[in-house]
Amino acid sequence: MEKEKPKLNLAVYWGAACGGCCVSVLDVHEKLFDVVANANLVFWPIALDTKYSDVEAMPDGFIDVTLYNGAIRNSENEHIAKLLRQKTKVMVAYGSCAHLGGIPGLANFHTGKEIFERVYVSSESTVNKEKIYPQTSYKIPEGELTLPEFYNDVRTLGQVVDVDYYLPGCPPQTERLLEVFMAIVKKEELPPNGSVIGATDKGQCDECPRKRSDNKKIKQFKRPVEVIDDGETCFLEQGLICMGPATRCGCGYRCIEGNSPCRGCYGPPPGSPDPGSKMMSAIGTMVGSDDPEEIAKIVEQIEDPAGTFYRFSLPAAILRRKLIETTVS
Amino acid sequence: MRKAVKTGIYFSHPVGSQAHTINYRELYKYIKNVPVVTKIWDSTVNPISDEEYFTGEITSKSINRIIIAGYLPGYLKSIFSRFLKKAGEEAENISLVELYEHPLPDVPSTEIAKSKLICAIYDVPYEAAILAEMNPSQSETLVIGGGIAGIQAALDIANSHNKVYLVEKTGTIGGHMAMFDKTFPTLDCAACILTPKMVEVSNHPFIELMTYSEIKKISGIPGNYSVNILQKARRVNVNTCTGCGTCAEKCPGTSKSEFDAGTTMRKAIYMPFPQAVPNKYLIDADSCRYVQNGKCGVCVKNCPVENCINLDEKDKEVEVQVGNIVVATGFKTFNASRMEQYGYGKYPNVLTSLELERLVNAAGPTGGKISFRTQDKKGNWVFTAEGPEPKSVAIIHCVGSRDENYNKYCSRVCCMYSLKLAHLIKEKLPDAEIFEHYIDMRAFGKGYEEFYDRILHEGIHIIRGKTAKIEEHQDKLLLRTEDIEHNRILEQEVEMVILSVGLEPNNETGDLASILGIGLSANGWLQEANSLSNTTETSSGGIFIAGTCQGPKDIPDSVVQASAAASGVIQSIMLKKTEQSMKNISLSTIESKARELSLINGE
Amino acid sequence: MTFEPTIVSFLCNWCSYTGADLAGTSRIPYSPNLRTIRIMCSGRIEPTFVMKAFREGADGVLMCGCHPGDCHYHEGNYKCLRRYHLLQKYIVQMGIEKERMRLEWISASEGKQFAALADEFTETIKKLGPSKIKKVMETLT
Amino acid sequence: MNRVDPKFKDKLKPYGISDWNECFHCGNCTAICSHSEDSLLMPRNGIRAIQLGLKDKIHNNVDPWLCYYCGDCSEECPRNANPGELMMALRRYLTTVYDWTGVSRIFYTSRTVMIAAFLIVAAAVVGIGAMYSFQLEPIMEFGHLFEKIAIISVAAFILLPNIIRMFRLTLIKQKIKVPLSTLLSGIADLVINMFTQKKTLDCKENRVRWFEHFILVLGYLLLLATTVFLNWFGTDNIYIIIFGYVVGAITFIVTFDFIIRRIRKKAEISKFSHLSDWMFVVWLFLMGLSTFLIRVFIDIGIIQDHLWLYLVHLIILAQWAVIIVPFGKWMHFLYRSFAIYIAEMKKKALSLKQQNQVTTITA
Amino acid sequence: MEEIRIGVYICWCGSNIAQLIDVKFIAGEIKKLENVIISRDYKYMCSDPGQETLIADIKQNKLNRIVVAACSPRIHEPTFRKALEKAGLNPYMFQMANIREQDSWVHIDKEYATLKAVALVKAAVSRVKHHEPLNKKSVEVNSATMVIGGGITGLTSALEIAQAGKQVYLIEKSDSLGGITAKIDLTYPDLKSAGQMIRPKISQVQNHNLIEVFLNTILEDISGYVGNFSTKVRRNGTSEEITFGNIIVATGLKPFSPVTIPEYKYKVLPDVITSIELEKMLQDGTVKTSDGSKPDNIAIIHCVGSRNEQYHPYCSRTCCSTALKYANQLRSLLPDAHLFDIYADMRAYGKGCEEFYTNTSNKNIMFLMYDQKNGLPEIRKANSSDNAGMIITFSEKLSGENIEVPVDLVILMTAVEAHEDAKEVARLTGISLCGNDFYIEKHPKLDPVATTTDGVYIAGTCQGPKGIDESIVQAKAAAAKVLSMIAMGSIEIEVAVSHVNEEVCCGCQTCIMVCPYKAISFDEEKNVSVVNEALCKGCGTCGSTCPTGAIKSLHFTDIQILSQIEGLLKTESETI
Repeated sequence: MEKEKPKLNLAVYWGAACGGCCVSVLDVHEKLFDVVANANLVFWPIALDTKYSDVEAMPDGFIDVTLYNGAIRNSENEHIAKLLRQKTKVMVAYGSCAHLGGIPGLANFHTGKEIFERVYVSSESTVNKEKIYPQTSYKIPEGELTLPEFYNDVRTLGQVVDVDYYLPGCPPQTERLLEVFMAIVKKEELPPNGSVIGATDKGQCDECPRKRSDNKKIKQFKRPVEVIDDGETCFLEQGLICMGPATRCGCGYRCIEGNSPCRGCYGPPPGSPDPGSKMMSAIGTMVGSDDPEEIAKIVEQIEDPAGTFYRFSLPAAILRRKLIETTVS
Repeated sequence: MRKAVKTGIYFSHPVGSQAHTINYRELYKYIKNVPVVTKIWDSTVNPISDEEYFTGEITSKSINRIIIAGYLPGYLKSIFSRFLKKAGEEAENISLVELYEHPLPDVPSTEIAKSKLICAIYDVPYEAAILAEMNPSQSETLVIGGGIAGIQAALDIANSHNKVYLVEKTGTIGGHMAMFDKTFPTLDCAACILTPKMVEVSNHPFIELMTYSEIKKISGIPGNYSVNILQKARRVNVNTCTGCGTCAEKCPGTSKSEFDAGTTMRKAIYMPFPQAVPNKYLIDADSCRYVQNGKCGVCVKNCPVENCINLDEKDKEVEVQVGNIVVATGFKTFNASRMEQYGYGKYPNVLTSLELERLVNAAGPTGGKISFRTQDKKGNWVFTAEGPEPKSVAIIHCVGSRDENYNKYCSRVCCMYSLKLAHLIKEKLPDAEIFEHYIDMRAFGKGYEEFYDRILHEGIHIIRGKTAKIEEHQDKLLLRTEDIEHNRILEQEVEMVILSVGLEPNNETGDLASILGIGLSANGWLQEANSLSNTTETSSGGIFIAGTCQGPKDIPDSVVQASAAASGVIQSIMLKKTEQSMKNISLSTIESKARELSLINGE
Repeated sequence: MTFEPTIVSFLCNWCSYTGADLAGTSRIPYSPNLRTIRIMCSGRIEPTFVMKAFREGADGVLMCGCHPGDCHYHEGNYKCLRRYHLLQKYIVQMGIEKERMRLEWISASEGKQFAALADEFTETIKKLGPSKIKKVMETLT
Repeated sequence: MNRVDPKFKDKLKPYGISDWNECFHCGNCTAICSHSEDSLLMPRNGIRAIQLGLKDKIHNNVDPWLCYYCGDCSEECPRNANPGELMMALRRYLTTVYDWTGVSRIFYTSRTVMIAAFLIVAAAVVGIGAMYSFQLEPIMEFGHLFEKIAIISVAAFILLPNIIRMFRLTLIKQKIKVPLSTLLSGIADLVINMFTQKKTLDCKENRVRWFEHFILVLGYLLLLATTVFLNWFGTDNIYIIIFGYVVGAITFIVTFDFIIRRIRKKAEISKFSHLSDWMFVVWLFLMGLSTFLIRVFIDIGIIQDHLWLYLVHLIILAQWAVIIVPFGKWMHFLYRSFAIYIAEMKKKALSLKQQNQVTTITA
Repeated sequence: MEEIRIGVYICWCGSNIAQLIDVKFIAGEIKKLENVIISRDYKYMCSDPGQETLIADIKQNKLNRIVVAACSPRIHEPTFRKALEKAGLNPYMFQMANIREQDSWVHIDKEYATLKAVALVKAAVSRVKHHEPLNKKSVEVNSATMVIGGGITGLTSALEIAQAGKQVYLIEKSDSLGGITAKIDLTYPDLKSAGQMIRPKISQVQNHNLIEVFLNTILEDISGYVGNFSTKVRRNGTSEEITFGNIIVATGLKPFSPVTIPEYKYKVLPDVITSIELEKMLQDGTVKTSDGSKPDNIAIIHCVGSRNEQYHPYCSRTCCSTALKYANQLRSLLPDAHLFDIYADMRAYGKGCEEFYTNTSNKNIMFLMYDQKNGLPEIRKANSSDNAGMIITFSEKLSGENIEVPVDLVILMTAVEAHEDAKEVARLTGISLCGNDFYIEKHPKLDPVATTTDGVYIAGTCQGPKGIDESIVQAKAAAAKVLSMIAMGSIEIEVAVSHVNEEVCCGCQTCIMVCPYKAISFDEEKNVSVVNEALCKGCGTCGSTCPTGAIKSLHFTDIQILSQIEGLLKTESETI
């Protein structure tokens, strides 16, 4: 009989995220047993009651693998990211938000102040005549109450700490998580640090079952509701913006299978210097006209290019945020 | 089948000395009995004034084709067209035979006149009839002259992977173009575009470069010429010289620098210019003290390379075998001192354009500064960077060109290079007044007019009127010109005058022509085979001409001509055949060939 | 000290770069703010380069290609034009003044026009003032 | 607006040059001419006027008279257009323009008429000789009388009206107003120029020629005076006799030199000789020689036996007086000096006008 | 990975660069950069000794990247690449910074010029770090040649090549050969017969067994690359495909139509005709006015549509001598007519042309000069008293007078324009046009018949106005280039091509759509795009279009350009 392998120490943390990633971990269902068989869950706020002080108490490198999901939005996210990094051997940015900023990253179109103003003052369901905003600290007789600082910008995990692997997806496919986990457990040869795992290097088209040709001249950009999809032709050739060619495989083309164009959560294939620019370039090139005025008209139909091409990746882009005067101190 | 051809031949005689070079009686006798010749007229009747006579003759003799032969036959072509048309014949049925211009120097004119006429009578192009024979050819080619035309021709031929001997009389290739500062109209610097080509020549595996060499003798037949080349003693070993220049530093002998157009001095041991190819030194025997007096040898002592300099080296002669020859010997500039009224050689600040080219050149004697000519310690008039700058400069066009007293022809490049020089002066001396005196502004090439237009807006005074005389007047030069456009006499005081000298055939052109057996045209340029349709071939088989040795031309035109000459050579190499020289083709051969090729039928 | 903008220009090898060279050979002076990157065809210009230039501190980006119909590679310039429109929309979204980015056609013979364009564009950027992108990106919290 | 007249230049053929087109207007000739200045762009302007057939411009202009034919312009002309000779031809033409009788035009344009005229004059002299039965004394008396009458009538009926015509064409018709005082002040110069031709000295390397010409004019005029007013043939005054010999000798020796030069064609000025030029020098030479010989014959006492000599002399004299002087080249002598005068007047009038303009502006 | 060792060379270009830019300062600044082993300044880098220095440095210091800051890379990039090769380094491990044409020649302020130069050199340094060795490839050359245009130039080129024993396809759009030359009566300055010269050439071409003449033919498409072109030609409604190795373009000229010049009233007054219309009259031997009478006064007006910003700024080169030719022909045909030649500058520049001008001057022709800056001559209908059909008025430059010329017939020396097909042919062959629609040569002086597209040559008037003799010379020059290439048998092709990373390419096929040369095809089996390197010309459009980033435009890769941008912007706040 083999000597029982020592179990891995596993942590899962949730930064600026919707919680979907944690759910995706739960989605391993019965395979959780396989996980538990091989790992001790030492820190997972959604499931376990481990205190930050407990983590702080762990020796450095105590955690073998941390799955960090969510972007860095506030000082708490940053603090824990750094803390976990210190305690972890293999830091995995888990999911789009940790990977590229994800949906929270879209907040980079605004300043922190703007967001507060909207959330705490101007939103239709709010009554806050005194314009009271959350403070990082508040003195009460009992002492001082603190809240994490809300940052002006959203960052990816990689922009705050060194990340060993990126596991993309919004959320990542559970199968991918398992594969990765089992690989670590089995001490298979791991890809070099900084790699994206749980996804292939090719674009979605590689797996996409739809029919493609080289005829991608687009005269009109349409929204899905404006198209009667034949279920067979490439979305792009139907005038729908599909991020497929610029998005890694690994998701199992589920959106496409659901007759919805790819939105790009898996991020770009390797070698792209920017997550959205390549696709923007490709889409621009596809505009089916040589007449400047017509081109402008066609392009006008793309309502929100930045939001379209950087839906999951704005903080990871070359231009990581919108330039707003007040952001400059 | 065409209807029977009836030919009337009209002879237009020239007036003057040329008239007697052809024996017309013999000519008439020769063609009289050719069946298709119906009528011969000579100059006793004049088609310009005797219209009725001619139309009558043509109608009554049912003449349906006219040959006009003699001097400038084209002058009468339209008239005969009218006659033919009036007689109900095809107006186009006219052949012109120029009897007084041909590229063959040694053959009696009457013989050529006969062969040209017989071809015309049989309606066969002369060029086709004299193509009777071809010699087998070898693939090596000799290119004479290492200027831009020679370089281009050599490269084009060598690029087809055939061996080229490039013979240059001076110590480096590059020719005049290397001396220029900028080239019009794009103003790119001549050295920048030329030096890479020069380097390409020196590195080309198919080019054997022979500088400081001259053609002594050429024998053999087209396709198989044997050429004797005199390799003058460089006295410096090209293979070991590093071009370090220590020798020249110490050399006591001096002479005017050829490359700097005499504006500065060089040593007896010298590198023609910094980018020279080969980039090696050589010794000029005329200024070398050792060669002249047998005493010196300073260079040998100072040379860091052993046995590199051999002051006793002798000229040697080598022989090469080639199939074809391209002549690109270029030009020399007009000797401006011949026009005494301009005082060149008398007044130090009257310069030729070539001297100014060197002066404005950053690599020139003054590092690009335009300064006055001053006397150095030894009394030589030279330019130095220390000299003061002129405040006013006049440029005179057409010096020695378009002038019955000197050269009748237009030198073609002077207008443009003068404009260019004016621009360069303006650039260097923005406050100087610059005047250009021209007769007709010949800005004819691609982009030239646009360049002229640009110069017009640069504040340069462009004056129509030829300067008549220059006098020195208290350190200044006094010019007298009629400003035709403004109806006045200009008496200008300027500090410097540039003479835009014309182009003349190089000194060797005449000798070379006789060595090669090719002709010279009226002004001493090499005579092409046909001024219209074939300006690169000559009367000698396998001998081509390119560049300014055929007549003045600018750089692009020279380069194109060089490539065109190369085309003939490559063609010959590919076919392994070279055309026979015209003079070696007998009249009877031409006649039978013409008859054979002829499609016309007589009565 | 007056603000001297830094402008990155992308010039296609056959027309615009040649035109810029012509401005040089013709010695037509223009403002020294342009720093050129030569590419073979304006069709090679992609949004990434423009973003990168802004990110690294360029105050303006100029793209030049052959005139429509003159492209050495047939229609690379049209491709550039199409991307340009989309890119323009994008940079406006990102809060960058659209005047900071220009696409112009300069032919090989338009040295004069190139110089004039350089001067005019520099003036435009000077009026806009320095770009704050680099600073913002570097001070991200 | 001037209309070009391509036919005009054909009218000038008889005056010496048949092709006026070689000039391509480089302006070298005008620039080299030492007389040319902003107000006198000579000779190119004249050539241009001929080429375009701008008749009025030629008629109104005295420029050709201001040329002394040094030949520099022709020597360095890049197209061998010979501007110097063109100027000469213009002077011949202008002679006919000024001539109210129209006779000189006939002589220039028809060689036949001219030869006929010479023959008629010769015949008339022989006829007169016959009238006097070929007696020396009366014929000589007649000759003497003829000289006086000829001088007066040519002066009165030809020279004076022609000069007036010249004035009209070049000054009056062009509405150039010259104050009388200015007109008068120029007369001294006019006379000096007439007799000295000093302007020739402005031409380069022309001193010898000027001097020759000067003493010829002097010799000729003095010979005229000696024979006509001092009655050289009839006088016994030894001083007058010797003086006559000197001036007579000057006349034929200098003209002989001129003839030789015209034959040799070395200098530019002697290269082209129109018939009128030949006549002028040959007749002057013959006149000087025959006058000289007659006095020699008188002095050695053989004139009685050689009446033919006097007849020949008279023929020459008559031809000279009625043909060459009024209708030939002789008039150049007069026109040239008046041209200088007119040019000077024009210039002064112009500067006066400018002055007035300036003052009006400043006022 | 080997260590990056960069050598940087700052050229003075004599004083061209050094007079404005502090070359020593740059060399010093650059020396401070990482990986820069050597940083020198030198008087003439392009000279032999300059190149020798470079080669010696590479060998001695084991340099593996070279940056030269000098003139435009369009001039000397090949020179230095050769030098690298000589030193045993891959020629693509090289980058040039243009501090002459785009710096020292266009700026005035020394400090800014130097700062800009530093930036440009830094950019080159940071770019060259990412350079990769590229290897030359060669392809066989098809020995056949296509000649486009059947005028004198096309005919000459075709004959020149066919006579060397090589196949030629001669494409002509119209139904006959000879072009404009066939419409010309005589040539200048020797008054030779153009017809007599060109007719035998036409029959030679038609009868040559190595020349296939395509009349009434248009080009539908040209594909391929130097040495291996193919085209679809359509003749009489049917398409056929031909293959060949080189192309000579000789599309020729078109005469300018003077209808647009109001002063000349062409097509308004019937006796104002163009030079080509006169040629026809001369060929027939009868010159007459519209009413059939003999003209007494004929004027020839030069520079019609030339040398005028409003029409064409350029000089049409041939008109002056052609006008002199007409003067001669008219003189012989109408000995008594008055001929007026109204010119601007008499550009009789060719061999024998000045003499021709002199001789023509002696033929009783009135030469009148005008200057376009004083307005064009104006032609109007004459009054009955004028004794002529029309009057031309203008300011005559040589007399300084405003003059009137009475005329019965006016000949307009019309400008030469590029042929209307030139644009289409340029598009098909990839030739660039200059502002005036003439073709741009590879180098105006040193490579006047080559174009920027390898294997495509230009000759004759499509490059710019020229005479028949000059066109013939150009035709031969173009033939020489083609023959050279045929003789070599193979040719090195573009190496900076596009490359598809099959690991990344997902087969979206966007690149196939954008490739102008159809150089990319789709591999169904592998589901990836494939680049045909011989067809690829390296424009990089696919590289910037590929959404996955799978396509790398060699020598213009993303990382190279991005590093260059980074380098460019590094110098921000430094001053001298």
